[in-house]
Amino acid sequence: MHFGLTEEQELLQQTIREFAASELPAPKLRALFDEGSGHDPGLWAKSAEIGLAGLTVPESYGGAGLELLDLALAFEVLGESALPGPYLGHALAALAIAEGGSEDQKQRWLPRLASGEAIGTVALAERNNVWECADWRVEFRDGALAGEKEFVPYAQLADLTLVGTVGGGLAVLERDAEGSRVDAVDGVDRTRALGRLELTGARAEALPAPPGTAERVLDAGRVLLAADSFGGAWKLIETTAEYTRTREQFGTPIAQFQSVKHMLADAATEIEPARGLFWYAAYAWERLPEESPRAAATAKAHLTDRAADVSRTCVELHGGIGFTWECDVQFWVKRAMFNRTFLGAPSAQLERVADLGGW
Amino acid sequence: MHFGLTEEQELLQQTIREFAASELPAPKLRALFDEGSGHDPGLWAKSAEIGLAGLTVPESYGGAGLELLDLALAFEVLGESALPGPYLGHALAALAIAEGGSEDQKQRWLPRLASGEAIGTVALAERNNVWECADWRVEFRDGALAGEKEFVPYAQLADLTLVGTVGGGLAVLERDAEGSRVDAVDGVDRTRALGRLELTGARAEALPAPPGTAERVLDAGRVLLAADSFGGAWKLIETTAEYTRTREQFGTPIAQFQSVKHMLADAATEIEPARGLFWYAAYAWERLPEESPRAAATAKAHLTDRAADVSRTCVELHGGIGFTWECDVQFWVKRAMFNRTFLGAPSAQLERVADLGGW
Amino acid sequence: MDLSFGPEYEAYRAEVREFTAEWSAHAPLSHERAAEFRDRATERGYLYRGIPKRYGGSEREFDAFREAIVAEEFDASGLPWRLGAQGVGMIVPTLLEIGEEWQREKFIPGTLRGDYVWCQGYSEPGAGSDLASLRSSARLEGDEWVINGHKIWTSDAQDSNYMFGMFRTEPDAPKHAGISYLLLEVDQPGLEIRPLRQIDGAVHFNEVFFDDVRTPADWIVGKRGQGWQVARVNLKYERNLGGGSMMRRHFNGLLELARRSEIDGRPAIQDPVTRRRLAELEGYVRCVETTYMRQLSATANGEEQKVSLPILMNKLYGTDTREKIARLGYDLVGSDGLRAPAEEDLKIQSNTETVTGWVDQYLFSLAGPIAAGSSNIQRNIIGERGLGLPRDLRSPS
Amino acid sequence: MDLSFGPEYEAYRAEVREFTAEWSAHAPLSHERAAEFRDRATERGYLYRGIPKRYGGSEREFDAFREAIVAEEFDASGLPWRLGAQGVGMIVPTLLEIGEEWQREKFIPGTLRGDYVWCQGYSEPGAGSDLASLRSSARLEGDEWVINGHKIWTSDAQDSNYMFGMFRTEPDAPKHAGISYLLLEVDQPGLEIRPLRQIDGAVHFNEVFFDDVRTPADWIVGKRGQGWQVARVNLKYERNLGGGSMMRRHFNGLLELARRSEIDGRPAIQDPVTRRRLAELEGYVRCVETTYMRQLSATANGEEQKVSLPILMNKLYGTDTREKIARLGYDLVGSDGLRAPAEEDLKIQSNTETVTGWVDQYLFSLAGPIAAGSSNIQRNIIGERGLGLPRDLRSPS
Repeated sequence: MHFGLTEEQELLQQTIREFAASELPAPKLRALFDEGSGHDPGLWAKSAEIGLAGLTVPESYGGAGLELLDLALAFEVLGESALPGPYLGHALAALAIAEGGSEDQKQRWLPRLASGEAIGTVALAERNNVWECADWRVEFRDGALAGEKEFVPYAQLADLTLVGTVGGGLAVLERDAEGSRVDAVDGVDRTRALGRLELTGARAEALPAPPGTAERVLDAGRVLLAADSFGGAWKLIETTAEYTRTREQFGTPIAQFQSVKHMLADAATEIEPARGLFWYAAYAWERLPEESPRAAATAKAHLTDRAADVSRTCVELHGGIGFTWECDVQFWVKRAMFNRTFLGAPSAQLERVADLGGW
Repeated sequence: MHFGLTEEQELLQQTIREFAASELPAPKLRALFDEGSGHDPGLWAKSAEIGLAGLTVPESYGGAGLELLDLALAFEVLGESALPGPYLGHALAALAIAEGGSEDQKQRWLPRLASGEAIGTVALAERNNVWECADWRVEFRDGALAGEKEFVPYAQLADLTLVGTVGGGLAVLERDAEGSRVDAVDGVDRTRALGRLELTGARAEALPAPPGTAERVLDAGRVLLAADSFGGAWKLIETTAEYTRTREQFGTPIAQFQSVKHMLADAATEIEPARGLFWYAAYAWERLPEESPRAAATAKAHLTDRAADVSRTCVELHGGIGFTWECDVQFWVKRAMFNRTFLGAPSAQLERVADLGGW
Repeated sequence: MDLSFGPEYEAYRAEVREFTAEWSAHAPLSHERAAEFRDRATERGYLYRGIPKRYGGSEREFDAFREAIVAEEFDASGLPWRLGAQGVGMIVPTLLEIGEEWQREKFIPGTLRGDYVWCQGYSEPGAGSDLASLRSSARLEGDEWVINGHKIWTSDAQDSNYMFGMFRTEPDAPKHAGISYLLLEVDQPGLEIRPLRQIDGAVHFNEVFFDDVRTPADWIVGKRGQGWQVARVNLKYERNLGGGSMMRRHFNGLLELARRSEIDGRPAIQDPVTRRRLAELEGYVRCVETTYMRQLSATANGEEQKVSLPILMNKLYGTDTREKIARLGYDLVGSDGLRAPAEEDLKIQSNTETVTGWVDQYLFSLAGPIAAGSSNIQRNIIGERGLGLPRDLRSPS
Repeated sequence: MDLSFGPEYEAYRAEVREFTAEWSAHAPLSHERAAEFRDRATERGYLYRGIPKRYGGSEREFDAFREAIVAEEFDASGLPWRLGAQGVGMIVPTLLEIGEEWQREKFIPGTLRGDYVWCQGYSEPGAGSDLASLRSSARLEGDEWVINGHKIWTSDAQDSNYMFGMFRTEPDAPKHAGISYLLLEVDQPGLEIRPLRQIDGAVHFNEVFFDDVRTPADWIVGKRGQGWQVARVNLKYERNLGGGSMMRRHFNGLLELARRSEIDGRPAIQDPVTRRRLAELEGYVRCVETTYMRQLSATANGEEQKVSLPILMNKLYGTDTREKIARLGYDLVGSDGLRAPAEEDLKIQSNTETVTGWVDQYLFSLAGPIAAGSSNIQRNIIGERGLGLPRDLRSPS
């Protein structure tokens, strides 16, 4: 029994942490954020070089052959670093093809995804807060897609998009396919771009995925968002602790004011004990499939909600400067908003926790 | 326009405050609490002498002819003082007869209720959290009552009990009527006794009350509980503020620790601005009847919930001693529990607020 | 207790309503017509009741209800009667209370007419909650103050003619005793305004930099070194009654949102958890409303001391309630919470009409516990002035 | 990561389970049989693994998983294996770590067998959070300590043979340096025990009064004036792993309550607001469980430093989660929340079977933020030791 990280996993996190520190110094992150595309091709290419694009792709297809837990640990650090880029959609597309693609599809896409040469994404959401497969309304008939998908990460950039279709199917749509149109969405989180996808007979190819594949993609995504939220929240707590140690008012660092200290202690206590939630959910996704949907929903609801709360506390403790565009705190405030909403808000996830618990 | 108290109202409160201070010194309250009957005949008689038993009874029937707001202001002070006795059920019985009794019933009962010679109560609750008139199941047929009532204040003591019956009727049951049986309930709040009433053909007399009378009795009760909660919570805040000014730890009064100060400030800020809720609900009961049910539900839900929260904070700020039976804080903790539950928990009241708001 | 205004006030309300109806017919008013509207309103005694006629006011007997009626009706009409909060709201009453006669004559009439716009120079990057630690300085050179330093959170700076502010004039005096309260012209060399972008993308505030900025020696309110006391007078006006009707309007916007949003295919207002949260909020909003009524009533009856405690709580309570509204609103917009506030949302503060307006409200509500006296400072004030608790342990500075 | 225990441990679990099944067949065990049961369990290495055989332990190699398996299985069996927390849980490890050899030999074997029951003398009415301000004193007279003073919150005092506690022996030394750690016999003249009734009516604690109570000079643990350091060693054992399975059991009790309670005529577990609150709690309970797993795993792997932060949070987090469970439970009992806890509820702590058991839990949960290091003290510890924040401003005492 081992409920902790291996040395390899700690090394993986360390590698990404160092990558982010060297390749994404604060002014560069700031510039990317202000520019607003949520993407830097050079950064993406370099991150692919250290393996970030293909962590879970099987080694036989050119990936690192790791598990969802490793990917989640990577996302924890992406959250810490607020790394802009198409990591989430890309990872889910790669998981979907590895889990549900034909041999031909795997050979065609996985090596290119693993190397980062191709960028993948997933088109899951539809209007009226639809995220669950059972509610998808996009039609896939005679090899053609019809309908609309909302909030597709990096829709304009992706070389392939896995489109969720009626009945929980997934279809591979290639970039610039005729009958598909992408409109950019002005997203609140500028580290992750979004687009709207309109499908009017676009050619696509179904994944011969076993039943439940789309659900597993959603579950994996929820685990990754939980991990990202954990990393982001913890980073904010550390940043804010440091700020309160140095910011002086009334002749003393504000951390010496007990109410400030207690707000930070409470924030930390909301987050730290939730680390095991995403660990467990990631582990369950690989090893305890019957527990996986509920563990993923629990981790997603709990961690993204707590992270949003903590982000508010951290703005407050920064005082006026925390409310400004120029303060870096906003990156994590807005990532927390994204994480909380994307793939279904806590309210919906909690209802699933109740349902799946047989309550 | 005047949304404040008159001099007469302030004097009324002052009178009751002084009465409680002189007639119910701390050791006596403690003794009554430990003894557990929730009643002291001498105290009741003296409180009737200053008019507490008949505040809203019309002057023509020997009462003070005041309004529900005055009664609520009295209950605020009863809450402050944790005064044990049958005030709540008695006041509601008197209101019910004044609002819905026949002339004969009024003449028979109101003067005796106003003088305190007779004690009245109301039997409203039934099993499974029933409080609303629409859900009452006690049958009244051919002058006889059949069924069970729960949580009847001072059921054993009351000379008359107004029993809520199917369809929202009210029937006057006299003490020790054949076919009625009272079992004492061991209540958590020892300042207010409760009993269970079993009715197997007990003779009673209906009030020829206009439709809606029973609802108005419930609404009035909710206003009074809100007022009692306000008084109790505010008393606890003041007591606790005083305690933190004198209790020393680490060489200083604990009130100097910012987290202690902020907990008290937050508690006070949850309570003080809610004063107008019970004022308004009491005013509406008399003058704006169409707004009254919702205003009463809002005041009941909000104030009894906030008072329960505040009572927890005040125990915490007292430290270990606050957790003991010997610490007076428990009187208000338990009154807050009573107030929150009696006449329907906040959850049920909030649902009514939504319904009555047309949401 | 009597919540009706009575025939006299109802008649007054009808008269005011007739007046606003006439002017509303011509809306929107040009800058000039707006000034004329305010002039007419002042002539009739609707505006500036507490201000002597010689300064441009209507000089009427104190009547909190007439004031409240005018505010309600004018607000409902949408007519441009509220001038900048800094001018009419802060500097005018301050000058009336402690200004020199010539200062009143020079500054008040133009401010009331809307010709003079004011901004405020209080906060500095290093002096937020601890405002008295401010370092922007003014030194007297001949018959002029020469000002250097850096202010922040200055709203309306670009549109302002004048600034009032606190500057350190006695560098050797203790912290609070070294500050003077100065007035100055905004449009002059050495004064640079830099817009400050908020977390939601909107620009309502500025930083102001002073590099040998000048103002006449007698443009000082109060005496040298008494700036802190003057500002306290002034802040009294900033933290005035938190209008109850404003909170109700926000809450009504939330109810509308709950009616038009869907959860699981039915209106969100039918969702049990949403209903519960709304009903809890109804309690808080009603507390704000009734507390406002208590304060209005006490003010009208000259019994303000009876509401001194709730007045201390207005800011904290309002902030918390607004945050609850904003957070529920953000939840109700569902997936649209992924969107950025639109341009139009940033112009109107608290746009309740659009989904992205609620995203903006969520972000904007982050300022609540920070701006105009942080929530933690409010808690100290409530604990100390309201509950009689001792001051915090302080470092020996 | 690997959450399976593997064949070796599963076999061990099977063996333990067989053992408990045998003994459970004879349950409930008499006092004597219970002692025999523990002796047999110790012989097999199930109990007291970390304690040398010469003191009555089983002296096995450190194996956190075997310990956890035994605890889980023994708990599930309901057999009487857990002796008083003060004895086996606190004084035994303390004596092992810093006691004299003769003290270990004299006290440990009897304590492990259940013959010696211990109580703790730490808190005083004037020394709660600020424990080091305690004033109960001991002065050396010849070869005896003479003890005077007053302790509070002493559980099991009536049933105890011995007390360990902190007493001021160096009145002139600074606060923390004037305390010694003494052992003493409970049954002696001058020592008076007064039961302390809790807010819920139960009696689990006592006050203990000392009037020239005596204990031998060498019944001291550590040196004179080092009592504070000894107690810190000791408290380390008090605040050990907060078992995750315990929280899950409480939560399961709440779920059962939600299944059998009704709201609007249907099971409360179908009520949307209740479901939402339960699902939120599921998250908190799972955090407790997984944090426990992290700590167990790290302990087993000798990597405790990796979990030092969550260990600081166990008390606060557990308190808050228990309070959430108790409050929801209290809401679910509805009108029965008007009832007092019954006698049976007061005997069993946290009775989840009866409605009044939940009333008691609500009241008992009031102690959470107070007992064993108040929540505010926990927050200071988390902020200072966990997040590296500076110490509070303190009065110059």
